[in-house]
Amino acid sequence: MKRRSFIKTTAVAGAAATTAPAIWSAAKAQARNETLLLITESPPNSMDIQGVGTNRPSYEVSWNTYDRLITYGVKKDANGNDHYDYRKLEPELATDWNVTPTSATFKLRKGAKFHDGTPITAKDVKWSFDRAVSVGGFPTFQMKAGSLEKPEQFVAVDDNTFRIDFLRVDKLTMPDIGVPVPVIMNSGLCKKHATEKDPWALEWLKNNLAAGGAYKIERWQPGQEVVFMRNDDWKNGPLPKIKRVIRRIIPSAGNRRALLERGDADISFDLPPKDFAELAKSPKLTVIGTAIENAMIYLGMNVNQKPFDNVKVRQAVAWALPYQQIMDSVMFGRALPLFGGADNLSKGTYWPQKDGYRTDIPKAKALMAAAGYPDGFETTLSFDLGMASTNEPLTILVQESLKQIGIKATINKIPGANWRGELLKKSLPMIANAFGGWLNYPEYFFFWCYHGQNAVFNTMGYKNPKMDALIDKARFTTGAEYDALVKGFIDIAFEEVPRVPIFQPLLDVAMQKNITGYRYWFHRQLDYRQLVKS
Amino acid sequence: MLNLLLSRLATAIPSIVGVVVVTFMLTRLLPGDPAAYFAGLAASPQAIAEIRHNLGLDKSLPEQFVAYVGDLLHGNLGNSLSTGQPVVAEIATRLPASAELTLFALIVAVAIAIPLGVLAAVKQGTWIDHLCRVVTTAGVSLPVFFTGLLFAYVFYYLLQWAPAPTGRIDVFLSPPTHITGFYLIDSALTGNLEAFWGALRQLALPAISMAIFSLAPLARMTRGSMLAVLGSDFIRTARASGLSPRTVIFTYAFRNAVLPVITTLGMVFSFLLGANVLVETVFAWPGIGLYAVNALITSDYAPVQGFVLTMAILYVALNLTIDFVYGLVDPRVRLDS
Amino acid sequence: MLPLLRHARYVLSENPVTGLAFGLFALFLIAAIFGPVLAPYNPLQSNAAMALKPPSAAHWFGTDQLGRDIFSRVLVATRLDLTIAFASVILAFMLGALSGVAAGYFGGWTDRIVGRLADTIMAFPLFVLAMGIVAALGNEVINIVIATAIINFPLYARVARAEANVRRDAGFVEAARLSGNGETRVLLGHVLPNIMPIMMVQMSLTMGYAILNAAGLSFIGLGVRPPDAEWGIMVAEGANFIQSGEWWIALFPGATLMLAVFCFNLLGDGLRDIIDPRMRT
Amino acid sequence: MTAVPALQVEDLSVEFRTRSGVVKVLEHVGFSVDKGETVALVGESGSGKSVTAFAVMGILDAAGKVTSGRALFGGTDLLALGERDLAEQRGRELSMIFQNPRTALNPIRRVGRQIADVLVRHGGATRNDAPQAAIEMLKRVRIPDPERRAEAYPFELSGGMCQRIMIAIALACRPALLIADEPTTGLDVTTQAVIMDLIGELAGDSGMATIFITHDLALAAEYCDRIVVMHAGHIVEAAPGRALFAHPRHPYSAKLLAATPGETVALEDLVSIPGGLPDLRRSDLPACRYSDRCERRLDQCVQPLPQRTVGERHVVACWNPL
Repeated sequence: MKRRSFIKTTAVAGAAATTAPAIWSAAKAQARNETLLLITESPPNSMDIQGVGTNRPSYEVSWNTYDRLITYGVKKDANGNDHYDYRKLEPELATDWNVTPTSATFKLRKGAKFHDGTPITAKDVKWSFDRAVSVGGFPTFQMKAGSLEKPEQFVAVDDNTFRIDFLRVDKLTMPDIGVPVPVIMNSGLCKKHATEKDPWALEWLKNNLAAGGAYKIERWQPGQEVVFMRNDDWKNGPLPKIKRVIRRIIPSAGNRRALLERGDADISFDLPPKDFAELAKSPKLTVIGTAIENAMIYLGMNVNQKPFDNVKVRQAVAWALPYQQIMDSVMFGRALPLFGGADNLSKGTYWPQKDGYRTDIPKAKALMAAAGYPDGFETTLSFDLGMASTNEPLTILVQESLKQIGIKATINKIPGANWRGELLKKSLPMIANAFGGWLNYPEYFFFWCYHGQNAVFNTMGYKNPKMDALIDKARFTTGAEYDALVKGFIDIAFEEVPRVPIFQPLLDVAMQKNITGYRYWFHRQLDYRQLVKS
Repeated sequence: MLNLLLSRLATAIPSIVGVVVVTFMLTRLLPGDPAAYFAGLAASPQAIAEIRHNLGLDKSLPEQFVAYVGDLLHGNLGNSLSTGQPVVAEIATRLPASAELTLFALIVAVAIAIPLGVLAAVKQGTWIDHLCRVVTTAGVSLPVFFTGLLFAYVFYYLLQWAPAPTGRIDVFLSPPTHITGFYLIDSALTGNLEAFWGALRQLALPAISMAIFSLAPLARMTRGSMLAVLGSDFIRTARASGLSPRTVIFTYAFRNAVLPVITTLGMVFSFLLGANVLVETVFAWPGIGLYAVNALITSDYAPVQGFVLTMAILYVALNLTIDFVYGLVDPRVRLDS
Repeated sequence: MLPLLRHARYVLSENPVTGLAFGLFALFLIAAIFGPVLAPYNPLQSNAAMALKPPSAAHWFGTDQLGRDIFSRVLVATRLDLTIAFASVILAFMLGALSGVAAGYFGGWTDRIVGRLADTIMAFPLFVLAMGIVAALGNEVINIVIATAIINFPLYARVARAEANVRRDAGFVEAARLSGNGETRVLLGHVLPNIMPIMMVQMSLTMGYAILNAAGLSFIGLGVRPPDAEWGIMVAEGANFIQSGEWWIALFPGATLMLAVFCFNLLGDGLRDIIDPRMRT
Repeated sequence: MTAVPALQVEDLSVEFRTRSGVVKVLEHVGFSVDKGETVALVGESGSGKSVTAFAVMGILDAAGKVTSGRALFGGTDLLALGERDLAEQRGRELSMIFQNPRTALNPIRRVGRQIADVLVRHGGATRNDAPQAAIEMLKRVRIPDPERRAEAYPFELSGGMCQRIMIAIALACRPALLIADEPTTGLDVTTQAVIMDLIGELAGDSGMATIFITHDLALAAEYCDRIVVMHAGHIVEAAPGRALFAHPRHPYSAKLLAATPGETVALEDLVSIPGGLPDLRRSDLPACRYSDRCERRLDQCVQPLPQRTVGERHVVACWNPL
């Protein structure tokens, strides 16, 4: 560059110090209109939802780039916002299906193609389902939750027909086909990259798509951003309105808020409750909060350790928690209370629901005395460092409150990876934690969290044969009998309180006013396909 | 010169060996169980054991170490489990981001600190000297994470002078054609003014936060060595020969005084790399500092090891460069070796 | 002693800034010792009704998310922050001075091992190494102290080594050796005391860095346990509130942190001027 | 000899402000140097010889301050000149060479360029022909192979060679006055003689006045026309060399001479002068700063010192001269 022209251009740049120079604005504005900028805290680590160690942001990538056979319908929630409908299954790759007590037969959409132009056939579907039940780990577990367990169950009848043979009658089988796990992969492409050691091409699919979904990936900078481009040949649903989506990582919550408020970013999930509470009042932004189905923030106690093996101690703790203060000071109202009901009896077959506990220190003290701990005891209260923004103030309030009944709790922050390990060991005496299940059925939640099979989510190590029997039975029954079973295990959970429910979190999302069409999904990731930017 | 380079390289090798051992031990001490973490929430103990086996975590520590060193010699730093990418590739893509930020901060710091130090030395004992001392000491007393937050709030949120803290370049601009990985250089080389301007704007706040932090050691070293040189015999000679104050201070004093400052640069650089971690977090800067923090929090061994190793090599390379530059400026070193 | 005092007076009169630093230091010391007594509120007591109130006559620095008085928390945090810094500096001194003196005095293998150790530590970006150590040893305050001490160790070791090396053959050391003292005795009884002044200067110079380091670690969530008040973690807590306008939560602890580090840095300079004017830069 | 003073110093007093108080380094110092004349300033270390030279050159440390006096040079008072005007004089009209020639040269600049810097500065040469002029200067100070030496750095040259470079720098612009501050310290004996001869020869060529600062009386006697003896910031005696050697009048001068047994023994080696220099920080310094050490002290020695002319250009400051 010649010196003179350089001086000239720097002068131009200098003059435009606060705003972008006009000559660039037009192109930029054009790009902005067709682009959705999503800002978030954590990056995806894989393109393959069935891979080992795939994290939650990767589910979003998978959800928007791959097709599934069927998907869920939509309804309006109490606030008039779109909400997926877990009772209504709708076509995606399959145009229609026929379910008998022994099998389900799916007709595949004609003309549907993968991103590389290969037609999608039943062979691909079978290969994909085989993969999901064979790779082990999380995807296989999730398939099993719907009694989808063996490759022999999946049959490619002809190019356009696919059949699933049932192992047993399970009401979760059909819903389970609509969850993010059983994606349809381009089997021809995958096989090219499979090796003897890696027959399911796990290595390759981690970094590459073999998909046919609504979006393609234009650029992926691990840890930084993913740029999605609309697949204009997509046939398995209405063509999305948004042409390009940038999913950018912004680690600081404060910066995320600032970006939204300044109008620089379009949409974000990851803000502290207080920011959502305030942004909801702002005329510039839309904030939608949806109660997360089948989810709760709770205080868990290790029932296999003294003194929490004593049910009276657990009840004392349940009566001593500063519920309302947590709702106000920690959640700023962005949650639904799970306390202060009329009594500790189930009010119906929905979950989660309010129990009868509320803050009542004298009652808690009496229970402590009755349990033989009139002077209290010392313990530790742990939480995951990754959830510090809510759990830190929450545990501080709990600590302060428990002190009133003589329990001296030391707060222990555990970094993410160690947290998982500690949960597996089931040795922490008291934890503050969250759990949410994809499928909105009480017995699904209880199966993971209260059942004596002692899954990792049963963080309290709770075992009660009576409860196990009720849960097991409820999984495969319907009608009045089912209602009674659900009521039964909820009542036990409330009475025994191995975990004290505190509140049901909201899935909050803040977006610019010109963004519409947001839909709540059980997987709590953003579905780009319905969004509109005007 | 070559001999000097080789002998420096030789002394650096034991340090690198030390680093490899320390890093290995440090990461194996981390209390987390990566196998449990990556097996997913619903994993059975068998599944976890299998993953542990695949990761080689069930072997004895010496065996793991041997395996690790073997991989290293093949240029394999392993895969990051949390981003799913080979560590070598990730570090390669992220290093330019950190290097650009750190070097830019260093240049800003040098551009401010050296004149400041010279001024303070020339005006020794005056209010300028005291002011310089107070300002640089205040700078090094600022926690970088605090400065960064404050800057982002004031200059982006309140005043809107700075762009959104979203990384290296405005989201709606595409990065310049990859040549060196340094956006400023690449965009300048390709004549992509839009990207150059965008990258420069993004760079300003984090770089200044870091530069403020590193003013003090540079300014002080400059002042100190300037004072020492100004009091030396040859400056007296130069003054006695009637050379103009300009010539005395710049041609005679400064060129000599800058030698110890060059040595200080190494220390300041390592100082800046530490500050990098915090600044990258605040400004969403996609560099290796941020990468290392995230890896550390998820007990992701491979990136942590790779990061530290890269740092050690970088440090050695930097010291070599410093020796080299020193030699260029100082004929005594150049001609002696 | 008298000439030193006269010299000190001269240095202070020449450099009023150092006097100011001494004053500030006294204030911090008072806050560290009497903080809990002086605090107008219980620093741990939450008060939902008073949450997120801006600075006022009742709450000079405002209140935080849980309604705790920030002034009281900042005041009480002084003790923890200074304790971490002091403890780590003293630990670094003990590790560094002993091994450095031994290295400089004995030379040979001792020197090589200590030198190698120091080089290895210096090859890391220090803050990242500190993060690694805290993560590896466990998320506790004591480990912040250890980590900070380890990363400061090479500085002490190098200074001590150089000083001991110079003094190895000094007259008084030779005299002590000739009067029948063992090497260890000469080292501890004669060489070590002689390098104390310069080590004192080193300690005051690294105090500021030790505070910053500890605050940086707790800023990213390592070390200090809630509900304990500590400046770094308070800035981290406040960081989420800056963009929503509650600037006081991060500002006051951050400013106090800065002031403390500033004070120690000035103090270190001043002390160096008093003890060893030659080192002044 | 026509006595036209090239430099006339009158009533020069200098103070140093230090961390431990104000030091009166020079008090009422006065002497003169004629054109073409070589005058030696002689005294123990710390007697104020170099400070006198620095004060005249205007290159005292920041801590030093001239409190009184004049230094008349070609009609101008050097002490009254501003820094800019003084800088014009230095190197062109008055030059100085120092002891320890190796440290007195810029270690990272080629010696040829250091000479050229001075030439260019004072208009002795243009930037283009300065390198050649520098080589000419090297030839004048008899450096063998000057083209190659011009490209050398000081550390590559011997001490004697460096002093020749210093001389070349000092004489580059043919100054009227040269101050040589112990130019032979740190050089071996044969080199000393060569350097002294060189200075004398070059001075003689151009009729330059020379002030030769030394603690070596024998050397002073050999090369200088007159000798000025300094003690603790005072001039105690000034006389032509021959006269001083024949008949020193000040007790201190006498002691000095007596303590100079051979030609090569320096004053530092001598312990025969009792006592040391007084602490110049004292507020109760006696009028005669030698009186504490003096065997001939009288009661009147506390009164301000007389300047007694005792011979042709021979002055002594003593109440009780020999």
